[in-house]
Amino acid sequence: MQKKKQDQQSTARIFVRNLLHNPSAVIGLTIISIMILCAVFAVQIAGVEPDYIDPIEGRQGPSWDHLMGTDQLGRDMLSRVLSGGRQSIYVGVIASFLANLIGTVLGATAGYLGGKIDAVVMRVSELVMTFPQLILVLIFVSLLGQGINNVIIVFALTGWMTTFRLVRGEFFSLREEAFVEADRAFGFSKPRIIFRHILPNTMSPIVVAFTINIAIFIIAEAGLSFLGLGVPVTTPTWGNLLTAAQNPVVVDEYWWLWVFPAMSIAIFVLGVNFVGDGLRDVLDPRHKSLIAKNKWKVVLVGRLGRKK
Amino acid sequence: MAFTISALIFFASRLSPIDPINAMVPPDMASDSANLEQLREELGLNDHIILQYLTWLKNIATGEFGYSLQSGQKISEILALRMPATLELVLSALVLSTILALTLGLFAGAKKGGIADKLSRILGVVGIAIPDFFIGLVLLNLFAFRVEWLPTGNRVAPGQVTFWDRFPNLILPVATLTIAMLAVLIRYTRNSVLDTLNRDFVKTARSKGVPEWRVLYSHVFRNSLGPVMVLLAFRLPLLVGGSILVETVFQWPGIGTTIIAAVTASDYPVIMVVSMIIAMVILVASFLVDIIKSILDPRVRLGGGN
Amino acid sequence: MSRSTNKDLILDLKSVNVKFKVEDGTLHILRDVSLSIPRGSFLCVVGESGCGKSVTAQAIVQLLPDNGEISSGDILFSQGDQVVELNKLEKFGKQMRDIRGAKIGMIFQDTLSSLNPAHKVGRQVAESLLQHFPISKDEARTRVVELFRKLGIPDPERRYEAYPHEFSGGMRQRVMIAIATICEPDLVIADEPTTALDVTIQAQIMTLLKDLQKSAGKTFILITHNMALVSEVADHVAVMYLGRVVEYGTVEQVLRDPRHPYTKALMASVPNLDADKNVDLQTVDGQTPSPAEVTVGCEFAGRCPYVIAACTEKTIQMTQVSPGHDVRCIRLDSNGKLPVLIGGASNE
Amino acid sequence: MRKFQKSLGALGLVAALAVSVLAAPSQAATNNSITVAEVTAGGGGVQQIFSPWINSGSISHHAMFRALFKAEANLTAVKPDLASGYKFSKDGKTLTVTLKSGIKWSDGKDVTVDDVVWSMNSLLRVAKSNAVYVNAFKQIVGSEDVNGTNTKTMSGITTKGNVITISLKAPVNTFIPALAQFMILPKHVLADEDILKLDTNNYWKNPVVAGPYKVGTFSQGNFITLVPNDKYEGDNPKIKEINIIVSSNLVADAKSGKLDYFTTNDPDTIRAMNSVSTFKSAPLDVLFYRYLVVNPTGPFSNVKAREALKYGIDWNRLVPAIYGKQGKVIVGGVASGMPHYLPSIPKHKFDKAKATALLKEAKFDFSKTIRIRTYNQSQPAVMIIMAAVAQQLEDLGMKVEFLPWTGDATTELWTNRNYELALKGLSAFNVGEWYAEYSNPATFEKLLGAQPEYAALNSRLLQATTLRETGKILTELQKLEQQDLYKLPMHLLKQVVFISKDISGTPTKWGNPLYVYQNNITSWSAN
Repeated sequence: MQKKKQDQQSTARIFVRNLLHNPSAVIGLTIISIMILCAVFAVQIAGVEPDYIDPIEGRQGPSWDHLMGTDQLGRDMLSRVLSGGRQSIYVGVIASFLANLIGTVLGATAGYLGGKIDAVVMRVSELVMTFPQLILVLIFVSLLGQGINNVIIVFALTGWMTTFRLVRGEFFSLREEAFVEADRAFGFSKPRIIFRHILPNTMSPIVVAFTINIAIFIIAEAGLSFLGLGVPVTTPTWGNLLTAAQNPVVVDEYWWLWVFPAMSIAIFVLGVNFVGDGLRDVLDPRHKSLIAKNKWKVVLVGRLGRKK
Repeated sequence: MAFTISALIFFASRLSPIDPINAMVPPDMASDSANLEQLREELGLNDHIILQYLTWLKNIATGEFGYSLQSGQKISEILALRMPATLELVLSALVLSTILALTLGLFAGAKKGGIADKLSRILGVVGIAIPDFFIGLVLLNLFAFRVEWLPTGNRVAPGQVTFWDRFPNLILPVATLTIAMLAVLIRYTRNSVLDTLNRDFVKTARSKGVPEWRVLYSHVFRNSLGPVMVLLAFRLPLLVGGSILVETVFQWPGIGTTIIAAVTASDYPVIMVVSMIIAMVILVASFLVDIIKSILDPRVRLGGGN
Repeated sequence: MSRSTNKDLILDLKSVNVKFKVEDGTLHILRDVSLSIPRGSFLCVVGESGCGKSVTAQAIVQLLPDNGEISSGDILFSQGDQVVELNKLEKFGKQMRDIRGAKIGMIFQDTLSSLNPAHKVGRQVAESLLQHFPISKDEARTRVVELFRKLGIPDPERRYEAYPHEFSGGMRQRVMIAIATICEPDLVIADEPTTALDVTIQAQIMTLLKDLQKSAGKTFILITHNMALVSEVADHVAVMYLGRVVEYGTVEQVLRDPRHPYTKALMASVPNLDADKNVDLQTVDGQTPSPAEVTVGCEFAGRCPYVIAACTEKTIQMTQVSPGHDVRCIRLDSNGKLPVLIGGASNE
Repeated sequence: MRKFQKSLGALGLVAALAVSVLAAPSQAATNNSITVAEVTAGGGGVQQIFSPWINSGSISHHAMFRALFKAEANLTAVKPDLASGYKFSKDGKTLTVTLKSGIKWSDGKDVTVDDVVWSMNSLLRVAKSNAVYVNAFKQIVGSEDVNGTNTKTMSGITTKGNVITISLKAPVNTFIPALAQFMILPKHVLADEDILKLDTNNYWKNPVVAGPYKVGTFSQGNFITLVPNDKYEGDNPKIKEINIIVSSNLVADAKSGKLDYFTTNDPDTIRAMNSVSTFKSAPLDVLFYRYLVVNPTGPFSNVKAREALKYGIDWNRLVPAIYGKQGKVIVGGVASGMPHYLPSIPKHKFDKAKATALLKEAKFDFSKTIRIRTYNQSQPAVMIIMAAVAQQLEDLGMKVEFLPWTGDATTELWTNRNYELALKGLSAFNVGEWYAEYSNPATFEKLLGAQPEYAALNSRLLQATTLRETGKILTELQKLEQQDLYKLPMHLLKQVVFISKDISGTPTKWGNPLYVYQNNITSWSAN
């Protein structure tokens, strides 16, 4: 037990060290950390509450007083964009967590049990996957209604397939491994084998899918809110700030009302994707500079693998 | 499969608390309550729900899609009107992005670290981080408002008769959609080309002294096409679903804007029909994927493998 | 050791070094590889997997992977009266391409992946012909069919139209041979052509290659790790270990009278050359070190029973033990013999 | 008189009650051509010509359809149109209307009294129609016998030659203005169609009409081109082509000369149009109310809590911030400056302490979430102002959730009633309509229960024949309204007409663009 703990600690340490040596992960983590800090300290940075109304200062372009300008009610855009990150990131992270949960449980079950259950879940995932996601989300929204929690639920229900497929694939290959055979021989229960023994070995794809889903959901939230069907407008999310752009006059004359929120989304998503790429490299050595490694293997090692 | 989907779609929509008659005719716009009852009867809303479902199925099968709650128009008419607009938009973007992605992806894969490679990598990373409607808004702002080269939206303006008359209307939405699709497609093509380049038969081709362009064109390209084509086939539902956000930005009278209107107004008959058609297209698309695979790869064609 | 350019030599490798760039640095894959191949000879390059024999083949025709390059040395190829420095030619330039396929044919190991699955085999063979000769497609077809027949491919006209996956492994290898020889090249390099095949087919293919060499007077380089093959077909043998040629000579010299400890070990691991024709060179004690490890002196020192301190002090040079028989070992006495081991640590 | 639930939603669509008359610049100079774009739910192009029995007022209605009378810009005075004149009996219960002769439909058939009688009866047979007509026609004797399930006709309408006699159950002082908005449709074309679903009939794609224009080209989803109707008996219209489009950007189109005429109430569009020198503008004082419907069950059951809303929200700052001079803060149905305005009603004044005190007095339940709702597809400006209102209510200590409704707002408002405050708009003919809402059984009475006091006053107002009597009733209504505060009035909103300076012959006084009135469309010309 003690030893296991130590092992885990050192694994964690190696993981962190590798991550910090991975340039894309470092860039991504830096971007994300800065943006989260900005979101948390939005009011302190902007010097004004995001909801403070000052009609006299309305519709002003970027200036030293208002770095990102002001909206029609004279609310400071810097403060709104920075604090807008809070809910957007919250939606992305929670929805991604739930989607991963669904995907993992289904993937583990289907992958371990195989057979009919697997075939059915696989079919469903195929269908959900090919159905244009936004339309699916819209249909769900029209059934569930609007609201931040509904948006999260909808994303989770429509976004679990990537994780599902990855986990299922891992389970397919792992279930024949020796340690699983041993578990079965010991007579452990299925849930115990699935979730206590095999699952920890599939963490890498789950973690990678988690980050990728965050990026996807943040973009989806923006689209949904842009259409006026996302998070209630009283919550300033990046997507809700973008609704301003539904008015062509705003697109034309008040560019700062939509360019800054959109840029924030793009930069944050870029950061998340960088972290995702970094994690993939660090967690899964098979993916690590796939091409160079493969060539080197083909050229030099040839059938070395078989010898061992 | 199709039946399961249809039942799901139908009964899910019936969970809605909204009385379709009320949605069609707001209470303060009703001439007489007897008229509403008559309408309810005519629309078959008094029948048993199973009967309604069967009627709906029968009607769908015969192309009788019912009426929109919102406008009262026949849904078949709405589709006939909106579908060509969406097809025009999405097909153009699909074709354009495929050509661009294949070309760029081929060059990128062929010369790693070259200009095409750098360009496509930047596109691949940045492209998926930017919401597609934002691309649309930027293009709109730049080309329609700042320099006023292109129209701000709509599909056909008065006086525009031929396709070329209204061609300028198509440019911005197609460009937006193309850029948005390009990111993923280019990543895919590039990786596929790189994979193919690593395969042994490329070495064989080179060992014959075949020039590099020929190696790329004749050997690499064709074998890289498979996965890309499969990806494309899976985009087919877009042909029905349209690209909602892009259509919204450019006021494009397609299926995308129809869905938005239907969802915001809980216009269930329209939502149901459109989802049903998309589901059908998905089923067709998966057949198509198999066909494409067999055309590109003779091993599949002969049903064998090795 | 002769280093002079000789008209009788079709190919002359002089101290060729090949390096690969990988994520963590540079791998020195080929070290000072020198090989002189007389016209009309049949050379076998043997060694364990990872010793650099395939890289040698790829270096000759400049088809190294993108991350590999010839860092120094010369590869001289004589074309009639001319001697071309292959390594000075542009990798995908016209001159190099005119040599590839036309003057030097290549046969690869994995026939299924080495043939384009989307093209008909006939077209793949004809492609080479059309590339190098100004002939019509019909003419090319006739010649391909003719060659197919010669190579023992049944029903060649119909087979012309077939796809690679419709062929058996042996038939595919015949197609590969057709690709490599359709332009009548002077030199054919076969990189483990029979590894993936079963024993009877192996024998057929080897016979085919040998016949080709004899009848057409071509030069063959066969890269293999199967010692049994060597004795059957080769007239010259080069033994490679970790990027270096450690022993070179005629087949009699090397197989009957191995001098280098590694070669000795190899031969010992094959109990009877005729007993089992399918023995791989994998039973030498110890692990092959990674090319990433920087070593001074003899690379085999770590596994060598004859090792002394001097072995790992400086680079070991090739020495001639008898005419045409070179060995890279400092433990040989003036007669070119290894000392007798005391204590029986040796495999002998 | 008119409910505009639907059009409020439609208003949201881009800047749009945008009836944009526009002309491709090249054509305008030479061909004298213009186009009309109608607002469609769902965006993207012109879907159809809407039945004027549901809402009238778009340029296509002005140009193609005719009623018995034509309203003046103030919408109350009328001039003859299809009818040459009318006469009320002394008791105000019998109306005789004489139809002009020699007027023809665009297919060459005569316009007859049969068309008029058929149209009036059919209005009661369609499923969906505007309450203005329904309310007026329900006062005709025998109207209760007519509905979509039978073929009966109203016994109160009789004809003799060119004269139509209409018998009313009681006098209705808005009957003539209502008739001036009621477009007569051709019986010979429509009699055999499914009248219940008239609004979706194919007729609207190329209607047989009596007005100066008819449909030339109908490119569904894109635009409609109207051309002069050669059967029209009046002067030939000067503009030979009216193109109706939906503009995706009014300002950009106006600037680039693609657009000649539109009306809007979107503040950002109006602001941006200031810089377009090729256009002139006319702000219109229309009776367009914006107000909050307060759900009297739940947290706002106490009138003091409702009163707190007058002081807890800074209306005098918010409304000008969004709408500038276009918006006018009001405290009741009769705004200051209008006849019969009651100055004794206290104005909205931001006083947080007073609001807090009122809420305390009302024992306001701060634990309940206050659900603020609005129409889906509301105008951007509406969303902004309501978001600010929500913010200020939160400042008072309330828990607030602000969302647009998905689904039909009317059902939500009156049937589902899952809200505390709901934004509503009303485009009214006259102030009477504002008060009539309180006792409408299909709407407010569902929310509030029976309102006999309002009902009695409203019925008296409808029948009032003198100014003095009207004034007296309105004063009582204003007092009653302040007592109950079921509606929290926010502001009136001006509509602005923008028209290219190239177009001449337009009326000196514009009317409410949501209604049909004499806008001299035949004498407009472009140069």
